[in-house]
Amino acid sequence: MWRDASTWAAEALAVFAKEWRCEFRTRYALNTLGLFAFTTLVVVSVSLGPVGVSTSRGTAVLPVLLWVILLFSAAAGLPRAFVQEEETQTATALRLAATPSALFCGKLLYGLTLTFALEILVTPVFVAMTSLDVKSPGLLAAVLAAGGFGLAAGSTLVAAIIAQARSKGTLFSVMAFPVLLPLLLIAVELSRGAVAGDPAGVALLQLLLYDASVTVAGFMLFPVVWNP
Amino acid sequence: MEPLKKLLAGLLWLWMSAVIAGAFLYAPLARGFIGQSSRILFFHVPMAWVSFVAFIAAGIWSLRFLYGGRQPRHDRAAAAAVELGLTFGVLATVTGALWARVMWGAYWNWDPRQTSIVVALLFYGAYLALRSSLEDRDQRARLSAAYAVLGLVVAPFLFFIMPRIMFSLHPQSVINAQGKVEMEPRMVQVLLAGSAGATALFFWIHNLQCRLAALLERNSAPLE
Amino acid sequence: MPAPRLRFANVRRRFGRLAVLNGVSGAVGPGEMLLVTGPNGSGKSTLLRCLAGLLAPDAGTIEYREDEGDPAVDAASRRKLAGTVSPDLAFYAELSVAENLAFFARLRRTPPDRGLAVLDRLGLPLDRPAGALSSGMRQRLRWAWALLHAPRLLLLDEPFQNFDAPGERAARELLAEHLAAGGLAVVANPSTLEFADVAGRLDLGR
Amino acid sequence: MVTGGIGWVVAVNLIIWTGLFLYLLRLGTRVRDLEKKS
Repeated sequence: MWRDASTWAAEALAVFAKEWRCEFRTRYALNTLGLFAFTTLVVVSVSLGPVGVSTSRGTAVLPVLLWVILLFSAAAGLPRAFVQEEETQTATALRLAATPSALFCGKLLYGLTLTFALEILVTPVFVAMTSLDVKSPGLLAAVLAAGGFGLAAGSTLVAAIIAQARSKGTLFSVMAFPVLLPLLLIAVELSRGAVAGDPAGVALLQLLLYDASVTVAGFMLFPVVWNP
Repeated sequence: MEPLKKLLAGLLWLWMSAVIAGAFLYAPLARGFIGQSSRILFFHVPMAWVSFVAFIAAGIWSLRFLYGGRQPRHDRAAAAAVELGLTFGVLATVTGALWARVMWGAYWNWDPRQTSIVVALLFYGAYLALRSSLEDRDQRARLSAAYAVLGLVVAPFLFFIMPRIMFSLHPQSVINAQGKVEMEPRMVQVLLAGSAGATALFFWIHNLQCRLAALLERNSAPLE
Repeated sequence: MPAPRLRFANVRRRFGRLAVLNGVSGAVGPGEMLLVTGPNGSGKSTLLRCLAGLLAPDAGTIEYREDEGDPAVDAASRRKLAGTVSPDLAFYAELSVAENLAFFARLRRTPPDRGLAVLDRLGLPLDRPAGALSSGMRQRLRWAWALLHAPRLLLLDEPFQNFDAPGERAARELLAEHLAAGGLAVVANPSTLEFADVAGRLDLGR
Repeated sequence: MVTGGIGWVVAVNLIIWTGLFLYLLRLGTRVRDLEKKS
């Protein structure tokens, strides 16, 4: 029977591949999102630039700004994954063909890779522009990974919910930020620790716990959100 | 059935009256607080507790809606619980700010506990925003239920886990000792009694609100 | 009369105050076609969306069995099993026709060649982006997409819309072959369709 | 704060609480009547 022609994973990977193939054809995320991230980055560092930031205040302020840039860039790019499906009406064909959990997994993988791409793009430039000297870059990378994972997981589920509502843009920020704020507050604290060279406390574990619970909630709730 | 309800109502009146009297006359003042200001705890904490109970109840009603036959009454119950949770949440925030004003001269200092309750209010405010932006009744019920169930992950994290993380990450930023207030037995009794009474009050008001919502829906729905 | 594989009984669906479906019933057996007619807005598309599992009815039952003794499948399986053609089906504009079919074939967990074979019969350039297709071409792509996984149940909402003569002839052949092979079909069309063997008719006109 | 003051505060609170309580009771009866009617 065709049912076992390919597994659940192949379906998820097909969705993931489709997202990036469409992305390379339109270059939407790479262009607008990349530019969005850099404009916020420039605005931030220009405002700090001439005055400069003393190292002590720097370690307090700069991690906050980094995560603000990442949050807003992700919030600009991630909802598109579902909003566009509803707007171009491709959602109907997708609803009929795809297994919900595989679809969510594919979209989540796309969100993750997009967020990590953003982080890899923005962070080095941010560190260079603000001449931030990071004592333990390894920890910073770990925090970026865990924080980025949470950003993508939370945003993907909320995007699926608002895609079927009217005022999508504003609704996404209103609904996503309270979910992402706890994650961000911890990520900012850990990033400060990374810059200052403190060891990662239990907070990194709690960050991963939050990531895991949001992801599990995502997989459990997505079928209910996606189907009638 | 009627007399039992009257009896229960009377009992609740008596119970809460005792709590109010106890808060001012029976319970001692907590050490290290200015004047009588620590007494606000007997009202602030129950309100914060009830708003947490309301948000969890909303999540549970949403689960019952989603996986229990998609009955509209569960959706109405969840929405009513969120509305009440927000009301108690705002009251808790205001009493918390008043108390912070007395203790440290500032209504707001983004103390970890203040941060988490505000973010919770933002989350459930977004729940109401979502409900108002969806016209189709079934879609509104289904999508808001999903968000409320997500709240079952977010709310406990906000109310309990995040403050601890922020306290541990920032020992020196602990501006108030609320995190570690030494409670004498009498204070604990009044606090628990107040929380229990407030929870009963919540379910009473919630019951009335659900029945009202049901009436509204029945009158507005076209006759079959 | 062969045992019906698809049976729906007093399906109701309301949108706000508008009761679109008021207790609609019907049954379709293997090799049979049910023709649903009625003026625009009479609920034809709503009924088909309910049958396809895209819309949950307020009341009523929908039962579909793939084979004789099978238990009735739930809406989620019906979504995956049925082949649907409807005007609001759209595809990824930036992907080519072939890429669209390949993508949905992997979702349907089936090789894409059946869809490509249908496209040959209907005549559609494979490498043109789906966004650059005329409405007639898009309708052919919908047919190829619907027949991709050799469904036994076809749900066709205004299936011959935008077709030119050759397109419609080819599509009618595909439908006839589907029915001859024992497949089921529910076709919704505003006006009655002259069609070889229409087993049942359901007029939703008031 | 002379203890008399505390007494006043308690009295005011009790009055507010009783007012809310009676309001809820009245609301309850009105809802019951509406439910009986429709």
